[in-house]
Amino acid sequence: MATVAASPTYTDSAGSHRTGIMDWLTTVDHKKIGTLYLHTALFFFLVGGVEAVIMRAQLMGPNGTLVSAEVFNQLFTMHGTTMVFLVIMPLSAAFFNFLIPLQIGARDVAFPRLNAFSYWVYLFGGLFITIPIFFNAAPDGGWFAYTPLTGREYSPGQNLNFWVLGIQILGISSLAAAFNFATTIINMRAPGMTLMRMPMFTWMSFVVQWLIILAFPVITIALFFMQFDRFFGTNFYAVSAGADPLLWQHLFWIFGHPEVYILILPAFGLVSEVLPTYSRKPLFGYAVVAYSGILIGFLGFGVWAHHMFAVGMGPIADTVFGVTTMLIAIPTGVKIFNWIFTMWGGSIRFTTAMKFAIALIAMFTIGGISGITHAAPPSDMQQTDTYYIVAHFHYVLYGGAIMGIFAGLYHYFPKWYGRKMDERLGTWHFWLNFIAFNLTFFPMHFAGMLGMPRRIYTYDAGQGWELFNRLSSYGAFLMAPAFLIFLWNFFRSKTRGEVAGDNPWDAATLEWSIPSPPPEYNFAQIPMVTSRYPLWDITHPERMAGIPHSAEGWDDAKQRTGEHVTSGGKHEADVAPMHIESERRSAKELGIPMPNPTIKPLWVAAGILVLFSSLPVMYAGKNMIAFAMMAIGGSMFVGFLYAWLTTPMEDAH
Amino acid sequence: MAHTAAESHAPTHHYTTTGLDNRKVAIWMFIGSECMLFASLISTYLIYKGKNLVGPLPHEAWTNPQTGQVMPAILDIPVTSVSTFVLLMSSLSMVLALAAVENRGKPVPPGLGGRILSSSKLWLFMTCLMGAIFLGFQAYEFTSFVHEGLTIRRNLFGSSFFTLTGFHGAHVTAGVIWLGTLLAIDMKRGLQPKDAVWVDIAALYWHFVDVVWIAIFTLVYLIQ
Amino acid sequence: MANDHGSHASPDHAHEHPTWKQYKWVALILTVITAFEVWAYYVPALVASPFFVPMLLIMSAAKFVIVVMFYMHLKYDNRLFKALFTGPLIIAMATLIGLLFLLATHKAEGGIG
Amino acid sequence: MTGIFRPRQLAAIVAAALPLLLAACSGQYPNSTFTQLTDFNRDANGLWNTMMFWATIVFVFVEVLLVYVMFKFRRRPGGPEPVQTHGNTKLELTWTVLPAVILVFIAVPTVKSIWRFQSGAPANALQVDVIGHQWWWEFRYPEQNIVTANELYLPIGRPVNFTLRSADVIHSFWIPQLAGKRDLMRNRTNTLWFTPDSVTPQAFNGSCNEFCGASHANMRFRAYTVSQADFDSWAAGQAANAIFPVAPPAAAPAGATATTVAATTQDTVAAAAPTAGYAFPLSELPPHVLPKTPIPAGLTIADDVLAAGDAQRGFQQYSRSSCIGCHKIRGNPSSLGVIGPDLTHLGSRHTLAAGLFPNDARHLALWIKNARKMKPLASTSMPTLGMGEIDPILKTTVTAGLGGLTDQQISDIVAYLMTLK
Repeated sequence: MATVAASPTYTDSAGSHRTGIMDWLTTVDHKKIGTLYLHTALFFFLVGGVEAVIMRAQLMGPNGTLVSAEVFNQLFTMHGTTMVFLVIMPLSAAFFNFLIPLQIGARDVAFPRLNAFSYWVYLFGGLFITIPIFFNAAPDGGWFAYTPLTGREYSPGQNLNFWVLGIQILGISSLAAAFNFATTIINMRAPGMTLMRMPMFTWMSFVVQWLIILAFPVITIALFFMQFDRFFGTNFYAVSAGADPLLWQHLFWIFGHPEVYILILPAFGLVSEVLPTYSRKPLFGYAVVAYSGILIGFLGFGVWAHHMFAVGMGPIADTVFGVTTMLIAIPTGVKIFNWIFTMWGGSIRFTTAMKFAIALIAMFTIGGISGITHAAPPSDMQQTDTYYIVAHFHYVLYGGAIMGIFAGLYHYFPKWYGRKMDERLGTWHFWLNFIAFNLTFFPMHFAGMLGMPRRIYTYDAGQGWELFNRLSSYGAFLMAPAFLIFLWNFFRSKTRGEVAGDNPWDAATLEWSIPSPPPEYNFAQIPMVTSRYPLWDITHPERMAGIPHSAEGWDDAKQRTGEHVTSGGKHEADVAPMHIESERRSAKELGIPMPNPTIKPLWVAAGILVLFSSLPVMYAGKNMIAFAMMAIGGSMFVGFLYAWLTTPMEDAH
Repeated sequence: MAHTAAESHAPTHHYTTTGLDNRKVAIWMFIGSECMLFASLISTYLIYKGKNLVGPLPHEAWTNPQTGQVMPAILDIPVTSVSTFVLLMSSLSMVLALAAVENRGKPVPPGLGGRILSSSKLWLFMTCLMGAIFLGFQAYEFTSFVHEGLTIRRNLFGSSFFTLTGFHGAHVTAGVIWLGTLLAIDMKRGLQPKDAVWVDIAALYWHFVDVVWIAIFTLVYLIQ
Repeated sequence: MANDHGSHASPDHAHEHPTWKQYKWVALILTVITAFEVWAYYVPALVASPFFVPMLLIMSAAKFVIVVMFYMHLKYDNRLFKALFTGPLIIAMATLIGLLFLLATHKAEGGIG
Repeated sequence: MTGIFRPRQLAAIVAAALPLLLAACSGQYPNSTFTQLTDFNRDANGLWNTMMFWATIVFVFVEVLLVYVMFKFRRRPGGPEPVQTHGNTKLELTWTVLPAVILVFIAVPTVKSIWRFQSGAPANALQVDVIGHQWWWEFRYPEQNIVTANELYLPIGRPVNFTLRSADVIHSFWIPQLAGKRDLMRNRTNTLWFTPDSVTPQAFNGSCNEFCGASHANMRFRAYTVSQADFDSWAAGQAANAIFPVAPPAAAPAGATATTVAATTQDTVAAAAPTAGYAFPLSELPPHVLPKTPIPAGLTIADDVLAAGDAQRGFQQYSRSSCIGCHKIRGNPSSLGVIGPDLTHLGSRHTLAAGLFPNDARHLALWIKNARKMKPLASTSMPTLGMGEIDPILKTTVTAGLGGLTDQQISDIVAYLMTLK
């Protein structure tokens, strides 16, 4: 009788056997949604990369004439926006989707249809913000869009409209996904999977979801102000009405600094999975790594103004934000040492994934150190808005986030597709990428400290910057083939890679205890977890001698729910002690009910797209068309949302 | 009890790690997120307080530059006090609606009071009604401000005031629609204790919108 | 059935909810505080005193806490919910105070003469 | 496997980085922030050195440790199963506390430096108001009653206090060799002070460092540190009204116009100082201060036309052109605009268009002819004036009806403007 209304029982639905394009458009399977995220993000990676290469070509020598100032400004705005919102965040989201349920022993995320919705909103938002560049109308105010430059008075064109609305759309996607994953991690863990037994990737993801939940509302409001200013003539950033030019900057960086951790922490999580696996040792100081992740996230809300030392906040604010920024170095340094000591005494296998993981440690250290130098405001006044900063954050975001994501891709590819990526091509990719990366970004340190400002489309000859710019451009030109090798390897290995097996790397966490690629239901029986490395309990009991085991969590669950411990709506019989599942059967055979595929989330997302698209139309003075679009978009949104919410997720028995 | 055979065979409560319902966990995180949203809006309002180049002003008399006329402060405290009271009382009816749904199937306490208290339809309706009254007051306030020359474009106060209270009003509107939907379901098939979590999350949202107004009423209307 | 019931009686429902009596009292207290706040607004001596703003802030905070504790039954609910709410609330308040400190100083100028 | 090559790669990078670092300190880097020319930079560089000292230690320690671990613990065929460790409280405590201690060594001088340069300038500081415009710099010396643009003169040995404001969007004021940058914005007044105390007069490049729109890259300026005496001479010259060559020669066209002009110039001369003030000698400018921006293709003016420019005609032409609506020339009663840069002593400046071009007759002529082509979106208010030129913003051809000027008229105006020393 206690069936909860919104959670009817699972059943094997007729709709789950759709194939082809409809299968992808209607899927609510977290693994497939992860795949969609992955491919879309790789596409945008290519776009952002092309933008970067054009910029480097322009800057290769002084007084370059390849592109105009207007085009260059669009390129650097879109390069930043693309890489942050359309590449690194979605690549992380691909891993959240694919990995979190597998790592915590769940059959899906907490809200599968909301998950599909997040993806479609991301895709539409990404296209909305990217397509204008083909019409020379892309946003051109920088990824930070400082007011009053981005207000209607100084940027009267449509360009910035696409930015402010596009980021707003992408924010909806990120927030929806964050509520979903945070709920999943809090509530969908297998019996015995206590917080301190969660795989480190899940831990870092958990911190990231909180950062999104708390940081995105602030940018949402800041964007609403900008939107209102641009479309309805309000005064939030209108300096002529007495507005404070720093309001936007503060709101932006209250979001923007946590955003940096949103970008880097998933990569930290991935290398925390990779390093122990290829060192054959558990993560050194698990608890400290987890806590330092939380601390980084928490401190991340108290340092935003270090992006603004040049605006003249006064000595008190400079002191406070300088010191809190330095404090962040402590938990970050702790992580670096814990990773090195994970490898210490291990038996290290240098697979491509491992190489990328080690590269992250080496390169992120450089980015971290240069970060300290601009935690000191007097020193930062010489560094900020120069190429030194460009060097710094590329060491953090490319040397950190991207290297970590590559490590994760090589590591998890076999689980994702059942085949390994080619190691020879992987080695080529790694070395080319590593050399090109350093060649591109290391000279920028010098260019910056020797006086070269950021965001300039041209510079004069004889300023002492020629050499560094030429080196950076060569590096960028080398990075392109490295990425193409990766893409070739990625797509080729899907069908022609070496068949991997369930646990090709001899890893320790739940996702490796099931077939590769995982069946749609993930776990035929939900495993009972009694330790931090449940799979090594079976495959390498000798490694687990010193690691605490207990029935904690499992006992709690049993006690709380009486005799009826179930998981994912299953009977107790479906929960079993930790085991390896290599048999692949269909959900139907096993009697595991799966949520129905549905296209409604896509339509709701499309409604949002139409709704937002009406505003640029209105801006162009076509009010009647705009109102029509609003009416259509609004009714699509409301109508399909109602249809979605009133349709049960699964068929009733 | 009235259950189909199929249902009684079916597995029962979804297992969750914490034993809590997913939707309740999610709504609380959503509310946490909303705290940041309203904190940004309220900060902006407070930052721009007293920075206006032209009137109308919230608490101070101001001179109309066109006519040279001295105009009174624009905020109407008595009217807003009434709408604040209405919104506070809607929270009371909301908790009663939830309690009525949770207690459905249990014996109704004797007397008229007991019958009234156990009517979820009545309390859902009252909550919606009070929400609508609040919105009516807001619509009246907005139109009278516009007549007095305060538009969203007029000055910093206009922009930040209309946006802050407008965002709150939009939340109330969403809440009224949400509760209206629950009311319609209640009328159609009767909400049962198993549906209580739906009413519960709507109630949490509604109360949160109420506490935001408590903050706005003090910070915007009362503090000068 | 008994088992079903048992599993339904998970911690988030197993507690005592406040009763009608409590609800009534809460509503009364909220009304009284609000009435007092509005009254205070019309006493010029009070408005001019340095206690006016802190007093209003405290009363408003009290109303806030009462609604959250009783109407949102956070007092009776799972500890997790308290954490999910108070954590973000603290960060939000700290951000608000930080912003006020940082941005209170700007002056609107007519323009560059 | 290939992991063995990594250390070599790392070593190669470190080896490659060192000479670059050394080279950075030598003279071929004219905009280096590593100078000792002001108290500000000495302070910032002291801080930088402290940080680099610790950074080097941390960097070398971490990377060497990493490389050592990679060598020592790589998997060998038949190697033993690793000894399992999963934490060590003492070790972890050490690498939590040690960085904290290092940070104290960095934080203390940081805070000292913050308070030193943000507690107000010394009382004897020279006051300079900087106003950022899209995309040029306005410099005002309130005590000396000077308004100039894009070129800054600072006396050696005296602290200078900049008051920074903007007329439009946010800009950032930076002379890397003298001090850190500060933003300029509306509704907020910023300050920055330092003391240039180099021994010899020097010339520096400055730039805008906050993205401020299409021509952000072209918002440059020059700063000259000169002796107090030269500064005083410069200031006296700049404070005076424009000097314009006295009465037209005898051969000048007679008539009403000439008479009025003569009358006007007489007044001008009466009010002006007899000689131009000091200007940083062109011959002593280091190469990096001389702009080398190429002239856009298709924009020319004939040499003979340019050479035939007549200052007297130019004066008349200027005084009835649209120029006067935006530009001010003190001493020319019709030129009262305030939107564009003050041109009173344009001829004393070495650069043009916010440091983009050398200030010579040819560049000035081309600038007047088609500024919007010379500098992308130079400004929506500096129009394209050359007859027959296509306006890159309006996409229209300039005609006489639109106030277009012939090459001859432009050459005359240039001749006039170049006399404004």
